[in-house]
Amino acid sequence: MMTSAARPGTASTVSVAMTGSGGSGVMTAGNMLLEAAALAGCYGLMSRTSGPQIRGGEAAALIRLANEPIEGHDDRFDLLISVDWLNLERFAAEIPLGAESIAIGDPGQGEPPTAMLAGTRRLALPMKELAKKVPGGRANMIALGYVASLIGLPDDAVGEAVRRTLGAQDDRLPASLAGVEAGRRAAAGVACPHKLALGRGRGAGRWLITGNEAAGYGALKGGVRFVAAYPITPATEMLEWMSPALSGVGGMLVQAEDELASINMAIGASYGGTPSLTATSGPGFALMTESLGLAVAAEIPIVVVDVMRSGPSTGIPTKSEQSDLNIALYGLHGDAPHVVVAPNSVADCLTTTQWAVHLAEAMQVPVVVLSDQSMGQTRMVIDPPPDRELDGARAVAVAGGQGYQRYALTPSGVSPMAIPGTPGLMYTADGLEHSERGTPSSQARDHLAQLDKRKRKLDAVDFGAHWAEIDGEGEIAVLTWGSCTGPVREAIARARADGIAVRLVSLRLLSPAHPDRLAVALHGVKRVLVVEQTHSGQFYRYLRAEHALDAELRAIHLPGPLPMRPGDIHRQIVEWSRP
Amino acid sequence: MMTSAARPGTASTVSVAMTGSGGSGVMTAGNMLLEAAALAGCYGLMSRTSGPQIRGGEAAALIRLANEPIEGHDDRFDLLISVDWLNLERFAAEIPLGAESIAIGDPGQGEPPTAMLAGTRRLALPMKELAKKVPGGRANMIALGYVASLIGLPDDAVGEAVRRTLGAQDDRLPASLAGVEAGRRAAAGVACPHKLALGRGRGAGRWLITGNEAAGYGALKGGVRFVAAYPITPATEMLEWMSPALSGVGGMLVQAEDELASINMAIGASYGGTPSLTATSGPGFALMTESLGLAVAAEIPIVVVDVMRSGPSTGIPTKSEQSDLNIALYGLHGDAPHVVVAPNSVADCLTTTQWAVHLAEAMQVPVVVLSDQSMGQTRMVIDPPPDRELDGARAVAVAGGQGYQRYALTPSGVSPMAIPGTPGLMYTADGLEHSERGTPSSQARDHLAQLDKRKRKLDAVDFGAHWAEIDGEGEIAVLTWGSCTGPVREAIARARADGIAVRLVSLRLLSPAHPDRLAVALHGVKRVLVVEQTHSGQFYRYLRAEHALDAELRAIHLPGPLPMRPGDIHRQIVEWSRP
Amino acid sequence: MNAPVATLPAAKDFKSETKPVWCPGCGDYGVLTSLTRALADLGRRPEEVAIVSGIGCSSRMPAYTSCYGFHGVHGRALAVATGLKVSRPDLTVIAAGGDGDGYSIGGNHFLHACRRNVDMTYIVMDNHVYGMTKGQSSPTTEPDWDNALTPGGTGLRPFQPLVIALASGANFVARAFSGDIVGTADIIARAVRSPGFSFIEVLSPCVTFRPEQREWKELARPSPVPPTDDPARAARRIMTDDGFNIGVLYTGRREPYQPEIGRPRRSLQDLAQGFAL
Amino acid sequence: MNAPVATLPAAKDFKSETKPVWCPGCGDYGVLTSLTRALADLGRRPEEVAIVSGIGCSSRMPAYTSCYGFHGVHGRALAVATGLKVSRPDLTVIAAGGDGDGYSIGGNHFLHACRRNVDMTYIVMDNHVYGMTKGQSSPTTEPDWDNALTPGGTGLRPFQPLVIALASGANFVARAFSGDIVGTADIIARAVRSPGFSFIEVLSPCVTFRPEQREWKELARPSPVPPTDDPARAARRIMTDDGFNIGVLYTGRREPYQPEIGRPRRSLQDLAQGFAL
Ligand SMILES: Cc1ncc(C[n+]2csc(CCOP(=O)(O)OP(=O)(O)O)c2C)c(N)n1
Ligand SMILES: Cc1ncc(C[n+]2csc(CCOP(=O)(O)OP(=O)(O)O)c2C)c(N)n1
Ligand code: SF4
Ligand code: SF4
Ligand SMILES: [Mg+2]
Ligand SMILES: [Mg+2]
Repeated sequence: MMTSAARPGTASTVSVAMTGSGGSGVMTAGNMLLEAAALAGCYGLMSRTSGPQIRGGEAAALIRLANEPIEGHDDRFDLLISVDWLNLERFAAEIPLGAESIAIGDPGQGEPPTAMLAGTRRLALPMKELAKKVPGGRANMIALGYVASLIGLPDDAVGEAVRRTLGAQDDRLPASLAGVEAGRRAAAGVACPHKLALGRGRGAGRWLITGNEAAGYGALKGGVRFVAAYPITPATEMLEWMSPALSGVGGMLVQAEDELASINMAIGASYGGTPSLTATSGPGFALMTESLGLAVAAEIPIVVVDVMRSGPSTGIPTKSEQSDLNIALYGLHGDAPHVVVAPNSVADCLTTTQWAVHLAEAMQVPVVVLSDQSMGQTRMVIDPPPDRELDGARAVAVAGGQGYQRYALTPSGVSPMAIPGTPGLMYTADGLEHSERGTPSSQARDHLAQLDKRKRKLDAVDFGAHWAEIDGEGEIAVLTWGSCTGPVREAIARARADGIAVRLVSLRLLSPAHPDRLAVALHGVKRVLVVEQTHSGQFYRYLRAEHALDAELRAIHLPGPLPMRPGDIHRQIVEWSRP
Repeated sequence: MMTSAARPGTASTVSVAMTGSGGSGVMTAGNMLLEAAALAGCYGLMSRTSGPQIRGGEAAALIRLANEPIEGHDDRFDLLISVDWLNLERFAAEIPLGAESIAIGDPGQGEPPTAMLAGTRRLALPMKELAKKVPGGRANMIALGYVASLIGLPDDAVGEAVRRTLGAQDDRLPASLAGVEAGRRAAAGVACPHKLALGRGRGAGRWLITGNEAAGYGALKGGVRFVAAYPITPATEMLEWMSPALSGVGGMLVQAEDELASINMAIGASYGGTPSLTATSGPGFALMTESLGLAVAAEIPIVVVDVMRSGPSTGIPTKSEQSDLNIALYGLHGDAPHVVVAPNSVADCLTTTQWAVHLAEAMQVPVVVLSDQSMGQTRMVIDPPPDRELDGARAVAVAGGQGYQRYALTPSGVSPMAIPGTPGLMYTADGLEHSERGTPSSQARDHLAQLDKRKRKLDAVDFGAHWAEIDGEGEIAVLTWGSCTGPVREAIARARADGIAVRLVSLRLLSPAHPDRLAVALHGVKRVLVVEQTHSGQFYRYLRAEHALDAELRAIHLPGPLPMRPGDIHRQIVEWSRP
Repeated sequence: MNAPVATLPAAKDFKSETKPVWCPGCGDYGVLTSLTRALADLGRRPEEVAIVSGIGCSSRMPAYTSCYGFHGVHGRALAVATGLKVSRPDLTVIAAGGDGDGYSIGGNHFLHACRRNVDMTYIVMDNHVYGMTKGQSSPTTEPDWDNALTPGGTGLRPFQPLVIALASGANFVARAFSGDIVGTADIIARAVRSPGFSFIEVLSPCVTFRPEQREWKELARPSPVPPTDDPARAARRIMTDDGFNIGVLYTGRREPYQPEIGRPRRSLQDLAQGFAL
Repeated sequence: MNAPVATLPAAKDFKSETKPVWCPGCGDYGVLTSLTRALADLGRRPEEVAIVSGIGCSSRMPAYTSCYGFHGVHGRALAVATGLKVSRPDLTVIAAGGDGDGYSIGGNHFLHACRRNVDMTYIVMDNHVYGMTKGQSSPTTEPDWDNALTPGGTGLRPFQPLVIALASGANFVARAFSGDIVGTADIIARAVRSPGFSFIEVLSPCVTFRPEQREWKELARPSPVPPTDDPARAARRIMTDDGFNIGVLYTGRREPYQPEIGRPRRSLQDLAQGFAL
């Protein structure tokens, strides 16, 4: 989607962390900063983090801005501004700082965490005091104005962002604008090397969107009109976005009593002819695997979005990881061929989820979409993905004719599906092994024929160019998937800037594996660096199991909760590129 | 366990199928035939098969007898005796016949299935008529007497088997014995090439046991005193055997409302200090994976026996397959290291389940035992496995001392576990990521430390010699697991009889993988034949993912419901041994 | 009544050619016959009806009818049926299964289906046993019923399906007996006609594992009182009768749950506006 | 009463040093205090008590006590507690959690725990919302409560926990209010003392997502009548009150389920005899 020239890593970019205790309003301020930059023609993203408290604990808005598209966080934060220092050290690992970093604190708000701030340049900004001077003023707006000014955001963009966020009629608007202005004045004359080169255009036509919203929208574009789900972090917002949207487009969302119900409701609706979806995260996904197997055996199209979080078990619900790869690929009992795809950016959550619906409907198979917390909950400025014609096209059996066989052994493996209500085609969908007609059978020949058929469906279809993102040349390749693709792209851009030729291969289609295609994609490659966010190297093992990789392999596999950093990958590429 | 000299395949062996409609008593007759052979010093086994009817449909007892230990069915049946021909053709694939086979039918009981019997030698035996001449006589006893006589079983052994089965006081005893006698007389003078060479000894000291019973007994030997379970074919008999046995030894079995409850009850009991187990099959196992992850994260020892059946989904509940390998290895969300082991014979169900309890307790980890329908439900004559000292030894924290840390980072990864009731060691077991103390934590360092610890437990332990069965030398090896080991052993014995050197490697320890050990076991091997009972080659992929195999690989992977036949494996070995 | 009566399918047209796997004498045969009669009486066509089930002997029902059928996994019939019905309100949706499927593994969906009150009918063939897995205690089994898994019985109080259905909000509650073909057909027809979630507990003997249930035919008799629309009264009656009063016991007036499926009001482009800067 | 009183732990000894993650003002603080008081009043020692929970704000309870705790997965607390109690009848086992954990995903275990009647206590902190996941409808939420996931409300009839508990066989049924520390402590103590399965529905406001529940303190008042041992009467009372009568509402006399853990009667060798030829 991005041209090589526009790769991040070479672009001007600034990373800002705004922190404070709950209620200090750093999230609001952060959102305004992001939106202001977007209005000024920049790209950017914001993720949120907070302490264990359900409400009211320490919180941080982690923002990165750039004048070219970016897809993940940088190695370090340039600016840290803390409305107060409450428990800031809990974020030490999430907010890496360096000698270039500037840490801004309110001298009246307690002791700063010295270890974390060691080596940074320190600025004092009496935010509380300055706020007091503005009627109704709040420290977060002072911080916003100060930071915006330091990094060089235009006044009008910041004002516009504040107005948009609060609404023109909001009582707090004058005080907020005045607070921003006061912050800006306080920044006057403060030297700051971290200036944001402004973007081209003014952001019009771009979107501010999370991966969860993008996935929800992609699902609707794919034709989903029924969703059943049970809330779970970090998938809930996808459902919350979809619920009103679905009723707007003539569909519906049903809140189920649990995940066992939600997937079976989706299966029921799909059996009835309506493209259906459910979304969940690891623990809920685990509860769905029995019924995913039913969808495989009974050949019911359905999409399950797993917005992954750190595992195992309840793990760290608010943090990202790619460690549901194993269960998504191999977590069904019996031989149960199904499809697993993964978006590799916030924007791609849209296209890949739409594609997933298409694949499910076309092959009458369950499709798992592996998104994750870091894509799902990051709000990002993106160029809207191009419209794609990927509407689900289910092979539907038409009335008339005799002896309808629901599970007929066709060359493609796909058999036309009768939709209830159609005269003359009545059949029973079955998770027991069955004959072509659908009658339960324990005969070896029926079992083999249906196992072959269900596999054939996946072998016979052309998954098209969307199966992977392949970019660049060179004897070194980085092979990755999902949200790791963002930092990998950035690392590759840096390596290229160093003069190292590196190829990117990011797999969107994880199952069925396409070893031949991957072999072509890696043609001429001597060294493959595998990058994934798991502890045990799940992707690496999957690659070995399913593909013939004769290049030299190295793997970076790190668990959550910290994001993959482009610098770590870059370092490995550079090291490996030495002859 | 067996010495090379005693390998089957060279032994005198006879296979008999006894078939008839429900109520015809072929299962009873089959059991008597097996027991008679056992009493005569032979080894043998019997499996059962029946049509879709819950009761009263066609049924077949599939028996194999030999004067050396055997562990699976032969390529063909030597004798087929049908009390009536009802739907016999449904068993055509399960009862392969050849030119040497003799098919015995009752001329008065309808039309025989000609296609299935083509090429066999046919004998007519008016079982119904002969039975009528015996007061209270039944056709199945005529069949028993006839077959026993044809294959040369001693009269007294048959009589003893009948008496044991019915009990000396049973009213039906005289008629049964008379029926057997009438059958025997009818066989007088009938030539039969399929004679059973009698075994050494009279069977005293041997056991007649199913894999389900053996696994249940092994669990008790391992120390299991709590079982919670929900019925499912083909695991139910294991539970039914254990229920009274447990209350005999001071434990208990609780029937749960579903599998979600059963595994959590077992986890609760184990948390309380009692070694615990649940048993299920594919669909139930799928429902347990979320809570298996809890046992991983909270470090609760527990054993789950999955008696596999043909999948996916409800599949073929009464038929065997090894296709739950994937879900057992990789079916948990997040990075969730756990142990997977598999018995490789009916007798080994005992030892390996006992071992599983030991491993679970020693490492405070869930252990999955992959048995299957063919081991679980086959009744077999075995030499009792030697007693092993494998009692579960849980590292238990002792009272006294300060600042108990449940999840302390020990070198072995195993941390002493406090048992409720112990003063001063109170802690909360948690499936959320946690600190050493057990307090929930979303810190990267705690996550990494605990992920490392949970992996270290499995890396650090010595799994001992039971990890695999390795036998023989040669440049060809057959690498297999579970119930496929029986037919593989037999195929190898035949190949050796042909003069081909073949090595057997049957893995009992599937996870964690031990690539180094396998490399040693395969040292010098040039060609590896992988044998498994799945459609997709799950074991083959697992081997590639987890091990560095540089030998040439071929795979036989066939789904259920038919058993793996030694002949198919033998043929492949022979073909491959040609230079 | 203007439709040409001659074209309406008869009861036999609702039976498929698939031979049931049930044991000779199993109560479920009677339920199948009653169901096909009811559908004929209701004037439905097989293609307008979907029968959804889980796993168990009784859950084999769908394939024995000529309707659309769904034979899913153990315990989840009501969830499948709910998804189907709310997305396809034009269909007549009937869930069917056993006491193990519905009250043990499926108990949560039973609770929430009653509460949700989707317009469908749930028929449970209760034989107080797990038939398919060869005879273990189900939630409705007597506490002292001896069997291999729980020798001497579970010792547990039997689950009271009708009381729970009432307490959790089912809008139509009835008890039927499989041996009473005509009566059961009538109850099924009324259940299907009744808006919202209709629950029918059918006493359906398992002659193989509970042969003593053959006696049920002596015990079952029509309820002496007409249905009530007062749940408390219905509950009292059910709790005090001996479990063999047959008939419709409760009919409520709750509105069924049916999310509106309107014509699309918003275009996808329109939704995308929400993301635009 | 001969034990040296001085050595018995006080309420504060049942609190751990872990700081709750709960929002300031959350009702669950009150429940924690009542629970620790009750345990002190009961004369238990922390090591004799195990608190078992699922997932949710309320399910964080175990670690805030100094007892043995088990924080399991969402919805399965009662199953864990059951396994623990039947295998360790010497322990005092208390399951605790929220309305989502207990009545939605955990509904089936709730039904069967009531029926099974194991001697333990189940405390549900009902706030009519999924707090932990930031405000969606739970089974007890009012049908018209607007929220992001079900805009305008679910339209579903609220689940009636006390009625279901009664109907499925709980032996002790009570309603408490988190703001009433002493009263709730008393109810918990009585529940623990009562043999069999004791169920306490605690109204415990979620001040963050349901701030209007702060008003509950005006509405909650002691039940005007003493507990009954007649389930039908208890059910009628519960169905007709306004949901704010606080107190023990029902105490039954069912025998708890506790499989005997006798001294081993059979040796393993003895069992193996069954396999011998
Ligand atoms: C998840 C799962 N657990 C267990 C089973 C095994 N199973 C099949 S049917 C059944 C019980 C059936 O009982 P019921 O619903 O009363 O039906 P019946 O056979 O008595 O008509 C069980 C436990 C299964 N198929 N799936
Ligand atoms: C299997 C699974 N599904 C969903 C979730 C997400 N989840 C966590 S807590 C919760 C609801 C909690 O509600 P409640 O039990 O009422 O507790 P409260 O937070 O209100 O005290 C949900 C849905 C989960 N952790 N696991
Ligand atoms: S086992 Fe029982 S329920 Fe199943 S078919 Fe036979 S009689 Fe009917
Ligand atoms: S969100 Fe609600 S239930 Fe959770 S801690 Fe806050 S107030 Fe309590
Ligand atoms: Mg039943
Ligand atoms: Mg709640």
